[in-house]
Order: sequence, then structure tokens, then C-alpha cells
Amino acid sequence: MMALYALVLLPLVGAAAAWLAGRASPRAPWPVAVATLVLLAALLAYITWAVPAGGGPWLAHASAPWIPALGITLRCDMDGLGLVLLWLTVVLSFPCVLLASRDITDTPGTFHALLLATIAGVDGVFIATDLFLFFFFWELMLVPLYVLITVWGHEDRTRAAFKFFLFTQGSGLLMLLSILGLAFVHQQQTGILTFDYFALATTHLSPVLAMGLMLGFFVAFAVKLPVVPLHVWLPDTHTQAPTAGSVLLAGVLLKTGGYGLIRFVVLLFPDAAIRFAPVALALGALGILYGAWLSLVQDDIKRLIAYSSVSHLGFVLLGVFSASPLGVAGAVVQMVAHGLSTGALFVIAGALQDRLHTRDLRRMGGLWPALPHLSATGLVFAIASLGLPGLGNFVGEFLVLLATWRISPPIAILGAAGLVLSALYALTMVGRAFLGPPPGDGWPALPDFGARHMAVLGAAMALLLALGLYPQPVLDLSLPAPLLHSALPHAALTGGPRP
Amino acid sequence: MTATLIAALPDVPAPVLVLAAGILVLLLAIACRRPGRESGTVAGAIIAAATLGLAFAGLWSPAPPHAADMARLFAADAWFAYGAGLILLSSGGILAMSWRQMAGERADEAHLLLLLGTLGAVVVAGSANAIAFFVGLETLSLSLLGLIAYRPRLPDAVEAAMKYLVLAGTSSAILLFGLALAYAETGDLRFTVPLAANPAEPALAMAATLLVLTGLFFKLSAAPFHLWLADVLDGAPTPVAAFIAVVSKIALFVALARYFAMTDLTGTAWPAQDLAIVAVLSMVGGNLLAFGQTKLKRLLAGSSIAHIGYLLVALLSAGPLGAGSAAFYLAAYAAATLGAFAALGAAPDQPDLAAWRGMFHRRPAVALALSIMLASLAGIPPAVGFFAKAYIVAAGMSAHRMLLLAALIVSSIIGLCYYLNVARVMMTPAPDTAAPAGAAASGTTVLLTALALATVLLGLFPGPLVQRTTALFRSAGPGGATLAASHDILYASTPPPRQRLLR
Amino acid sequence: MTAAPAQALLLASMLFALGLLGVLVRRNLLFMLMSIEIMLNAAALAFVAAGMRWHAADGQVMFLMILALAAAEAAVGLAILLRLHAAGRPTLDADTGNRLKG
Amino acid sequence: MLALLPPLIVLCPLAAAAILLLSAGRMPPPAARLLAAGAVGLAAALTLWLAVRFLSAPPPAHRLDVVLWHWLRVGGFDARIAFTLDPLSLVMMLVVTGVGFLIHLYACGYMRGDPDVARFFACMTLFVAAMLVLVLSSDLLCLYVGWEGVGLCSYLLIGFWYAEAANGVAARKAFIVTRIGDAALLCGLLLLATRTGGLEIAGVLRSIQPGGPVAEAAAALLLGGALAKSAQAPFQVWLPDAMAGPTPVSALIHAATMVTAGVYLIARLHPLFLAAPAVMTAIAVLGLVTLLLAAGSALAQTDIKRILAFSTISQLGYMFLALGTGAWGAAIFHLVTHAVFKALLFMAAGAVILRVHHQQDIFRMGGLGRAMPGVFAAFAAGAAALAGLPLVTAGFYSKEAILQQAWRAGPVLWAGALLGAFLTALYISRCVFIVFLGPVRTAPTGRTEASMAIPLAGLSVLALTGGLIEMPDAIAPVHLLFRLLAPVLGPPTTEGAEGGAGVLLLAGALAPLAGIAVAWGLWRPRAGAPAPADDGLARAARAGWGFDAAYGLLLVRPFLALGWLNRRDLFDRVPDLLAAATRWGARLLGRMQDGQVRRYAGWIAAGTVAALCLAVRP
Repeated sequence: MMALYALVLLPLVGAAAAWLAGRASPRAPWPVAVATLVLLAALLAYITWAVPAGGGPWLAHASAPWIPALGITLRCDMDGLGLVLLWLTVVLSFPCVLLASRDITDTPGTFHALLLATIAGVDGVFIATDLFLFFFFWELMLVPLYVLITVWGHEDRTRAAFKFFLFTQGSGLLMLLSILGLAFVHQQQTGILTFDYFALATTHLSPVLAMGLMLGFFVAFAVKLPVVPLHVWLPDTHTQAPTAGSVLLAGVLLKTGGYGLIRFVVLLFPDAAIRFAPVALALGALGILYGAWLSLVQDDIKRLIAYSSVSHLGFVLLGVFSASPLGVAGAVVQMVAHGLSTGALFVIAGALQDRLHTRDLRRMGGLWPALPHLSATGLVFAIASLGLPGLGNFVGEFLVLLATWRISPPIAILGAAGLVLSALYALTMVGRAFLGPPPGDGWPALPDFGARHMAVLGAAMALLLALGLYPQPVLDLSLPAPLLHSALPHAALTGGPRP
Repeated sequence: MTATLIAALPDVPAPVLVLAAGILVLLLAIACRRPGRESGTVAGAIIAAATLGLAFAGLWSPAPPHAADMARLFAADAWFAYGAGLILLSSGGILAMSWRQMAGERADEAHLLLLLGTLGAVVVAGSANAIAFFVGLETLSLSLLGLIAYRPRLPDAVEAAMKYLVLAGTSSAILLFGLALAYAETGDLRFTVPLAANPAEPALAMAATLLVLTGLFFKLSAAPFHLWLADVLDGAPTPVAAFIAVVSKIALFVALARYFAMTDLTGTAWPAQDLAIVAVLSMVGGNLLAFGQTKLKRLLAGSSIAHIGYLLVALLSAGPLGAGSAAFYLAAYAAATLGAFAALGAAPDQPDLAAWRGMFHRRPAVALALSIMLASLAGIPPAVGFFAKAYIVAAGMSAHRMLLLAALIVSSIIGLCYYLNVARVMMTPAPDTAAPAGAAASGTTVLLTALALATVLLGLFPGPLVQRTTALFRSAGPGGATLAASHDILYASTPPPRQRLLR
Repeated sequence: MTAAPAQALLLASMLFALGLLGVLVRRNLLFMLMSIEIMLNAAALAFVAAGMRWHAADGQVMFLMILALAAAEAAVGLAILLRLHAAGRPTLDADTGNRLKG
Repeated sequence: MLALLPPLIVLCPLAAAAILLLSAGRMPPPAARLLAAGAVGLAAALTLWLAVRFLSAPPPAHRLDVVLWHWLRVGGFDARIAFTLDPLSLVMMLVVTGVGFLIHLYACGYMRGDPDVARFFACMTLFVAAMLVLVLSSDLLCLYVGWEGVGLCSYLLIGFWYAEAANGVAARKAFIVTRIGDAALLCGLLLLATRTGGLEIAGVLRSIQPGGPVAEAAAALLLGGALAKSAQAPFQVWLPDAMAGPTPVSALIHAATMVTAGVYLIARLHPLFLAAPAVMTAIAVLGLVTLLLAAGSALAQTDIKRILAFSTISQLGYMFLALGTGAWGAAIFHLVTHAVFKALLFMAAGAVILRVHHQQDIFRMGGLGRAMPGVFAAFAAGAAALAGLPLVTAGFYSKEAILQQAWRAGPVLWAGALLGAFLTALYISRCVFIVFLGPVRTAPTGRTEASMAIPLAGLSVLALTGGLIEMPDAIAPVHLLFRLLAPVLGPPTTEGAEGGAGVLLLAGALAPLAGIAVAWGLWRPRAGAPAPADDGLARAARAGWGFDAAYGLLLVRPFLALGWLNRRDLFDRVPDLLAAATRWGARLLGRMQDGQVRRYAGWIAAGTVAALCLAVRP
């Protein structure tokens, strides 16, 4: 199905169009970007609709030769997990474009082009099943985002963008080593040099080797997710990125880490992953607590949200390494919910900065009367972020903790303790920004959220609510494809021996 | 007459002949030129371009009949054809770059020197014999000296030439002494690692090899023999700097690979160990050096040093991928480095990085092109450098060069810093006082566009080139004498040892 | 190896070392160039000695080549020294007046 | 038909909340008031109808299951959004909607003039909906939704007047302290779900192995949640501060309903707790300790709402004591009566506060009985019920039921509970005497409007007569409530019909009377202005026995201080170090290129020599 390629090509074409439009008029790129996104959504809807009923876990395929001499192909396959994350990408790109990027005045054509190019790269990551192709997209999606941050970011953008790029690229090189190592071991065993995901999954690996290769993947994804000792790029980057960049980073880019952990670390190296699980679980719990703890003491609102991301994504790590479908489903729901809630929080933080010209919570307070709509949405998403049952985040966290409890109650208890801390920082943020008395002699008249913002954020809220109350469609999609009925003939995640 | 000449020189590949003939023609043209008239420039450039084009076409001429192995001067094999092709294309690019850059005064002589240098490079790339190699190398060096000092108005050009003169002379002498020792030990002048006559006493052969390597590494500017490069590139006119960084390095690397064609470079024994040390020093040192620079040319010098290190990793990764990746990387390196220098040439008189602030606003096309080139050098997709580096890493993986790869990764990350820094500088808004950058010469524009396109397209579709580079070392059938030679030249004769790590 | 070529090689090596030392310790550019010539000639001598050992003409051919190229190099080198002077460098001291560094 | 009613009853306030939220403050205040009170009133009416239908024709096994939809079904785990209607949930529904409706009615008057009344009522109705979900759920995870939902509404309403920074802090404190318990509760749910395969209450209770470590651990974890929600020691610190919210909120959430959720939870899961005897003992002891500590604190307070807050903690202690002794019915009975009389007390106090210009210090009030006799009467009725004035108040009967059960469990518990009854009468009498008798210190203005007076009157009647549905055998064998609850909580214990019942009853009746008498001796109207006691004991009691200070010193401060120290993120220094090392290396290499051609040649020579040495070395 060529439509899969179109998922990557369409945003690229849109990017080119937006850039060209930007040369014509500074007002032109925005509608072009919106139109591209609408088309992309329509395309994805078509792909979703065109999935043959009962056609197995892999919903769509595409393949074409790329570098035949090295066995590299343009192979793309989409399963439910990919589909969910693709939808998340498309859905979250709407707030980026509709809310954040319209007010860009500095070469808007380039801005929108880069935004769309990032989306193209992310789309590619979610569908590529040739490991080299995956790596290509993995590295590709960083570049436009780097430029976005460097040019349109806030005061300390250079350093932040540097850190972001170096961390992700550096860890990506480790993943490259692992990809190549796996391919060569496979070549030794079969005589065929290939980077095909399904072929490589059948490689027999000694325990030591499997662990080494898995760690290469793990580090790359752990940086992206992020996992705690490797998270240091994230607060800076999220803080300094322009609003659209922050939304895209938190909402979508981090999810590529979780996706990679599920798709590659756990499924390609099930045994090694199980042996590694204690460490990963400990790291996950550490991330939950450490992120929440540091989130609490931040004065910069975007930094606070960034650390809260670290905390939330610790749950994803727990879920992925809990070695059960329950945990993986929880991790996916958590990723989607975190994308929606944190993305919205970044929109709100960006709007605050636009209005107040500061992100410092010490200089905020008492904004509710001045900006009732903005404050109310801020409160709502903060509550979602602290994991209130009935909203999507809770479903994810609960499933993850349930899966974790089965293998390690102490880790699950630590994770549950993270819920207390998340309440602490979320409510502290709300309290410091919106409640209390205003500083000095009150706020001047500030423009509140208009219908556009309320509609988009309301839609995000509705999705979170739907995810919280009826997550079954996402659970059904995210779960079976890669884990139970995958094309791989091994008992993934069950710890069973490989055939 | 040509026919008899070819008959008399059965061993000489066609491009060498074409270049020599072209040089003669250009000399004649210069001699006939009436003094004081500028019209010679166009004619000279046309002659130079035609010569390069014809030489390139000559790559497809049937291989000359093979002389006896011992007496062979040239190895006109596929590896040579590939290297010479890259050299000729790069020279063509530099010709385009220098169209206006070197002109103004006596451009014809510049073109002549360019052709001479190209001839030297092609000879170096193809030489199978110490004599041919030495002659080619000196032709290259001497014409480079002329080119570096060509524009006396550049204040630092002469100093650069002086440094090059002294250091290149020293290194040539060292190399020559090594060749002499090798000859003394083995009694044949083949350009290859000498085998000790008495295996129990390898000292003389080893010393010979090391002295030759010193000379080669100097020209390649591998650390710790790299110190001259930054100064010389800094002082030389931009097209000449490009010539040094691209053409001369390609030629020398091709020769280096040929020099080690019969040697087992797989293990950690000598000389692989020496090469590995040099590779690590070059990668880390080059990148660190570039990291601290504020002048673009010096930065590119550091980058060039580091890339030699990467190429050495490919060379050390014996096996089918190693040779192919080295060949591919050469092309990627040539395109990107040439492009970077072309971008520098497109905005002349801005050697300092600071002067490039706001380039994305002032000269977006040039800034974009330079960014693409730097991305390629840094190994960022979609530029071709991404795949090239991945290819080298693949080769290293397949040959279990884990330590080298670790150094490669660390140094690549350092490298990212300064490449990104350049991009960032170009993205930061310029102060209003920044001088408006002049328009680029048309030749540079064309070259830059072509290289940018090539870099991106090759990055997106590296398949054909990979096919080609792999075929260089694979298509040897029992009947193809020429290619068979190349086959054992770069295919390490011993298979890689079974993988310790993987067992 | 018979005695004569070995001794010649030893002599060449000593010459070569002297030349290299000259490059390293002399500050005058002219003397540095001369030292390089010494090194080249040492190599040429080594070639001749080696040719003697193998009773082949190759060494002598190489010697001729080196001679020619050394001459060419000297010519270009002297021209560059003149240029250096013309560009305003007061002395031929290699250690002073260097602008390219860092 | 019957199955439709529970979801419909939940939907009424939920829809009102949604409308009020989505109207985003554009709705005129009268419409908001009408909508909220109407929705909760409708829910109350429907609940009444449901109760009538349920009681007249009970469904089989006295329970009605309504499955709404599958919530999570993945990897062998299945949770549903489902309701169970049985006598226990019916009683709770009646309390929530009935008392809730009266409080909404009252709030219509109380909040008149507040510009943000739509937000207020949105949260209030949302709370009612969440509370209904809590009591109706047949699945523990679904219950958890309501459990957290009421906590959220509590947070929003405590901090309703957000302009005051202290209110926000109090709201946060309430949420976070209860959240700690919620985390424990969640862990309990995880444990149960892992061990029993699901969270459906009936299924969980069926698969419990008595006496096992799982039952003990699960019960302990669930108890953690219940303690925090019901403000029992050691979590009681949040409730007094929660009085920062508007008075109707205190009445509804922090007296009548939400804080009793812990009691409900334990009663609902009583087979689990029966299987964990150690936890049962802990419940009883903690209940008793809380009861006495809070009563002591109430005695030293000067703020009328804080007196009532500590009183609530203390009364909840009674309920926990009852639970700990296995008297589930008695606990629920006291829950119901307490909901009535404490809501009455809060609303009467609110009426007083409104009339005296938001003065809350009882020592600035005084003599208000003459100015507002109706309110005085209502407050007195509530106080009497709280004190447990024998025979004529609801509180007497419910407390009596608990005392009897405590005697059976052990004389120590009984003595403590009796002391508590004495203290209760003492502190509430103190409050009544100081506020309503004696000279006037703050002149009241205005008058209490009808929408506030009607609920007061209604609840007064209930507070006095509500206890008649359930009486000790020594007075009259009326057991309407226990018999109603029997299908859920088991038959009421009858072994208590031994000889001493009459004596116990007498003791239970005399304790409050003694308390009132002592209070009259201490705080009866005198010439001089009464002043709060100010010795060390009183100060400690007023400060809630130092729990707040201890927590602050031991937990909060160190946590924040460490966080503050590490706010720049320790790990973030690593990249800086690497960058510094790189710069240092670059400088070093840059220095190597000093432009001296001889030195360059020297490096070449050195490199060669080094390579030679390396080669010669074997």
C-alpha cells in the first residue's frame, strides 16, 4: 500500500509548499500547513479505514528496494501500535499549527516547513520496519527540530538545542552499532545481509551478545524517552523550544522512545529484555520519583512541565519492561495521554509567556480573574497530568502499575508514590500561576484564550476524557499486533524460549 | 602520432596521457598569447575544462595491455578508475570555483598548475611503482606550491607556501628514504609494503614501511602529521585550499589503500596497530582542533583531518564492506568538502566565523548549501555523509573494530558540535552593521548547486553508488586481468578472523 | 648484504639524520631548504646503494629522478623565499613573523 | 426500569456540572443556582422514588447490578463501569442526595452575591455525582474514580476563594494528604487485582482467604486510603484547614459525605477486614485515639468552624471505632445521623457567620441567641444531637449503638468512647454557651433568608427524630436500619442482650449530661468577657497536638530543602564537565599549532620516531 509512503511524503510536500508560500507572503504558510495537516489526517483516516478486516496484526505494508547491495529496503509496515502513535502525531500537530505557529512572524514559511518536516520524520519512525530505514528517519526527525529550537527558541536556545542534538545523535550512533551488529550476526548465520525487522528477529543470539546489542538500542531510546540519568537534555530543550516545538517534543518525539523500546528492545531481544528488566524497572521508578521531585522545585513553568514529563514517562519504562501485555498496553495509553495533556500544558505555558513575557512562576500568581479561560484549561490539564481517574493518564498509570505489581510490588509502590508527588507539583504549579493574589497591583488587561484555543484544547480534553473512560479501542489496537500475533514466531514477552 | 605514443607507453592509462597532452596544449596556448591581453583566460579555461572532460572520458577507454608485473608502472584497475574519476570531477569543480577567483591576473598559468596538479594526483592514484608514485607526488606538490603562492596579494599565501615547502620537502625526503630502504631490502620497486627478506629480522622492512607511511600521512594530514594543514588552508586561496583538501587527499588515500593491498590489516598486529593509532589520533585530534577554531577554513582543516581518520577506520576494516565503504566515503567526503569550500568561495573575504552571522537571512542559498555540506560532513541525514558514515560503521562492525568505532563515535559527537555551531551562527540574526555579502561568481553558483543536489540525492538514493563501489572489488572474473588485480588489491587475502565477540 | 651497500646505506642514513636535524635546528629558511636537499640526496644515495646490492639499474634511474625533482623543488623554493621577502618579511628567520597559527 | 434509575440519578448532577462548566461563567447566577439545586433535587426525588420501589419490592438477593460498559479489558484484567444497588448504597444515596439537596438549597442563599457562583455550583454538583459513583460502584476501580473525584472537588471547593493564598495552601494540603492515602488505596487495589484477578467487589470478597498475609496487607493498604479520606490519625491534619472553603462545602463535603467515604469503604469491604484481625484492631485503636485527640483539640479552638471540624474528626473516630469492633451497622447508623446533625451545625454556623460579618471567632460573638432565635434553635438541635442528649436526639441512639459494641469488644475501648462522649458534650456546650448566650459582642445584621432557613428547619427535625429508626433493645426493639442493611452487612449482633445493657445505657446517657453540666459550670454567661485558655496544654490542643509541626519538620521541609538544593539537577553537571574537557582539549591542540614551521617538522619527526619505537618494541 503506497499510502504508507504518502504518510511521509505528504508532509514533506507540504513543507516545500509552505516554504514556497512563505516566500510569497508571510500570511500564506499557515493555511498551507493547516491544509497539509487536514490532508494528512484524511490520509490516515483512509489508511485506517482501508485496513482489511481480520487481516492479521499488521494492518498495512509497503516495500521497495533502496540500497540492494547492502540489503537495505524501504520496508514499512504498520500495526496497531504504529497506528495509534500515528494518530497521536497527527492529532498533536493540529495544536502546534493551529495555536502556536500562527503568530510566528520571523520567516513563517521556513518555520512551518520545518514543523512539517519533523512530522514527516516522526511518521517515518512509526512505520519503518527496515532497521536502517528506521535509523534514517530516527536521525532525520532531529534536524528540523534542531533548527526550530535554534532559531525560534527562547533566550538560552542555542545551548538547549545543542544538548538535544548531541544527546540524541550520540545515542543514535550507539543504536547504529547495535543495528549493524545484529545484521552482521544474522548474516553470519544465514549468509544474507538484511536489515529487515522480521528477518532479524529470527536471529539466534547468545545471551551476552543479545544483552550488548539490546543495550545499544536501549540507550538510544532511553535518551529519547527519557530515562533518568540520560534525561538532562530534556528540561533545557523543552524550556527553550518555541511552543510548537515543545508540544511536538513532549507530545510526539518522546513517544518515539517508548515506541522503540516496545518495537525493538523488547521484541527483538525478549530474553535480554527480561534479564535487563530489574534494572529498567528500577530506572523507571527512579525516573518517576526524581522527575516529580525536581518538577516540584522549579520556578520556570516550562521546566516544571518538562520534569513532569520525565516523571510520566518513567511509567512508560515500567510498563514496557513489566513483560506483560497489560504493561505494554498501559505504556501506550500513558504515551497517548501524556502527549495530549503535556502538549496542552505546553500550549498553555507558551500562551502565558506570550502574554506575560516571563515563565517565572515567582512573577505569576492570581491570573485566574485576569485570564479565566486560560487558567481553567491550565487547571484541567494539570489535573489530567496528576492522574485523576476518568482521564487518560490514570488508565495508563494504573495498567502499568498493575503490570509492575505482578513482578515487583516494591517498584509498583514507588510508582504509586510518584502519584502523590505528581499531585504535589501539578497543584503547586496551578497554585503559583493561577491562584493566590496577583503580584504588585494586579494584572493589566490581558487577552484571554479565544474560541480557537478553547476549541482545540477542548478537543484535547475530550480525547483525554474518552481515553480515560473508554480506552478500549486504544487498548485493542496497541496490544495484540506486536505482541501476540506478530509475524515473529516467538513467544515475545512471555519469557518463553525462542524457537 | 598519438597512436605511436600510446604504443610506446603501453602501461600508461588514458587519463594520464590526456592530461599530459592537455598540459602541453595549454603551455602552447600560453606561449602564443600576446602579452597584456586578457582574452587568454577564457581560452585557457576552456582548454583546461576540455582536458579534464576528455580525461574523464578516457576512464572508459579499454584498459591497456598489462605489462609484466614487476615492471608495471601503473595499475589501471577499477580502484584507480574510481579514484581518478573522483579526482577529475573534483578538479573540474575547482576549475569552476576558480573561474573568477584566481582570475584577474594570468589565470592561464593557474589553470596550467591546476592541470599539473591533477596529473600528479592521477599518477599518484594509479601508480603501482615507487618511481611513478614519487614522480606523481612531486608533480602534485610542486604545482601545489605554485598554486598556494599564486595570489601574492593574499598576505598569508606566501607564508602558507613557505610552510608547505619546508614540510612537504621534509616529508618527501622521509618518504623517499623509506622507499630506498624498501628497495634495499626487497630489490623491487613495487609500491607496496615490503616483505622482509629474512623474516627473523624485519626491522629494515618495518622501518621502510614506517618512513613511507610518514610521508603518506603527512600528505593526508593524519595526526600527528597534521599541523601544517590548518595554516596552509588558511593562507591559500579558497580554490587551492579545496584542491589540497580534496584532490590531493583522494589521490593519497587511493595510493595508501594500494600500498596496503597485499597486507593483512585485520588484526591488531603491526602495521594495523600503527594505522589504528593514527586513525584514533586523527579522528579525535582533528575534531578537537576544529572545535576550537573561529575561522572557517581552519575549521574545515580540522574536519578534514578527522575524516582521514574515518577513512583509515574503513581501511582497517578489511572485508568486503571496508573497501566499499572507503570508496563511498571518499566520494561523500569529496562532494561535501568541495561544496563547503565552494560555499566559502561564494562569500569571499569572510574567513571568520563571526562574519557568517545571519547568513541565512543575507544569503539564504549559500547558507543552506553550506549547511547541507556540513550536515554531510557531520553525518546527518538526508545528506550523503549520513549513509557514508553508517557504511563505515558497518564495515567496522563487520571487522570488529570496536575500539576504533568507539573513538569514531566519540569524535563524531565532538564533530557535531562545531558543525552545528556553524549552522547556528548562520541562523542567528546578523547585526545591522554586517557587510553585505557580494554575489557569487556564476561558476561557483553552478558548482554549489550541483554539489548540494548531489549530496542530498546521493543521501536519499545511495543505492547506485553503493552498487558501484561494491562492484569495484567484486566483479572480478577469472578472465578480467585488470579487475582481478584490483580484486586482490583491496580484498584482503586472508578472511577476517572468526568473531571473538560474537562467539 | 655485502659490506659495501650496507656501509653506503649507513652513510645515507647518517646524512639523512643530519639533514633532518638541520631542518629542525636551523632557523634560517635557506639553510632549512639546504637541509632538505641533503635529506633528498641521502635518499638518492640510498637508492644507488640499494641498486648496487641488487645489481639493477632501478636505483640509478631513481637517482636521476630525484636529482631532477630536487632541482625543481629548489627552484620553486627559492622563488617562494623571494616572494616571502617581497611580501615584507624582513628576515629569513623561520620562527618570527608567522601570522598563521592557532 | 429500576436498573435505569441509578445511572439516571448520577447523571442528573453530572449533567448540571457539565453545563455549568461549559457555560464558562456566562450563565447568570440565578440560573446557575436553579440548575444546581434543581438537578440535585431531582436526584434526591429520584432516589426517594427508587428507595420506595426498592423497599416495596426488593430485587432478588437485595441487590441490583447495572453494568454500564467495559472500561478496561486487557491482558486478563477486566474492569467495568458498573453500579450495584443494595441497601447500603441506597442508604448512602439517600444521605448524599437528601442532605446534598438541602445543602444546595442552603447554598443558594449563602452564596448569593458571589460572582463565581456558577463555578461553585459546578464543583458542588460534580461532587454529588462523584460521591454517587463512589457509593454505587460495584467495581473497586470504578469506586476509585468516585473516590478521587470527590477529592478533586474538595480541592476545588476548599480553594474556592482563590485570591487568598492561604485557601489555596489549605486546598492543596487537603488534596495531597488524602492523595497519600489514595496511593495506599491504589496499592491495595493492585494487590487485590493481582491476587484475585479482578476488582469487582463481590468477586474480590469471594476470593479472600481469611487470615492470610494477602488479606492483612490488602486490608492495611485499603485502611490507609480510608484513614486519609476520613481524616483519621495520623492523617487528620488536613480537615481543620479545609474549613477555608465556603460553609456549604464544609457541611456537604467535610462533614456529611466525603469524609465518611472511608467508613463506607470499610463497611462495604467488611469481609476483607474480618479476614484481617490485626487490621481490625488497628482500626479500633486508631479510631479511639483520633476520637479523643480531636475532641481535646475541639475543646481548645476559638474558631467556630474549626470546632466543628475537630468535632467531625472526633465523630468519624467513633465510626472507625465501631468498624474496628465489627459493628458495621452501628458505624453506618452513626454516619447517617452524623451527616444530618453535623450538616445542620455547619449550616447554622454558616448562618451565624454571615450575620456577624464573617466573624468566626466564638469569643467575639456572644448573645446571638436573642438576635437569631431560629438559628439558635437549629444549632442547639444539632448540638444536642452531637452531644447525644438522651432519648430526644438521633445522636444518642447511634452513639449508644457504638458504645454497646465497644463494651463487647473491650472495656478499655468502651471507657475511651465514654470519655469521648463526655468531651463531645463539653466542647459543643462550650460553643453554644459562648456563642449564643451572654452579652452581645458583635452586633448581627440582616436576617437569615428562607432558602437557608428551610434546610435548617428540616435538618433540625431529622437531627432530633432520626434516631428513632434504630433503638437499643433496652428501650424499644426497633431495628429498622439494621434489618435493612442486614443483606449487606450481615445480621445485627444480638449477643449483647446480656444483663448489663441497662447499666451501659445509663452510663452512655449520663456522660453527655455530665459534659453539659461541666460546661455550664465553666462557660456559663458571666459578667466578664470569656477568654480562651492559654496554658501549654490548651495551646497544644489548639494546634492539633503538634502533628502539623512535626510533619512539616520531619517530612515537608527536608524534602523541599533537598529539592531546592538539587533544583539545578545534579545530572545536568555531567554534560557541562564533558564540554569543559572538550574545550580544554581543543585549546591544547590549538596551542600545538603555534605557527612555527620548525616545530611542525619536529612533530613529524617525533611521530616517525614514535612509530619506529612502537614497531621495534616486540
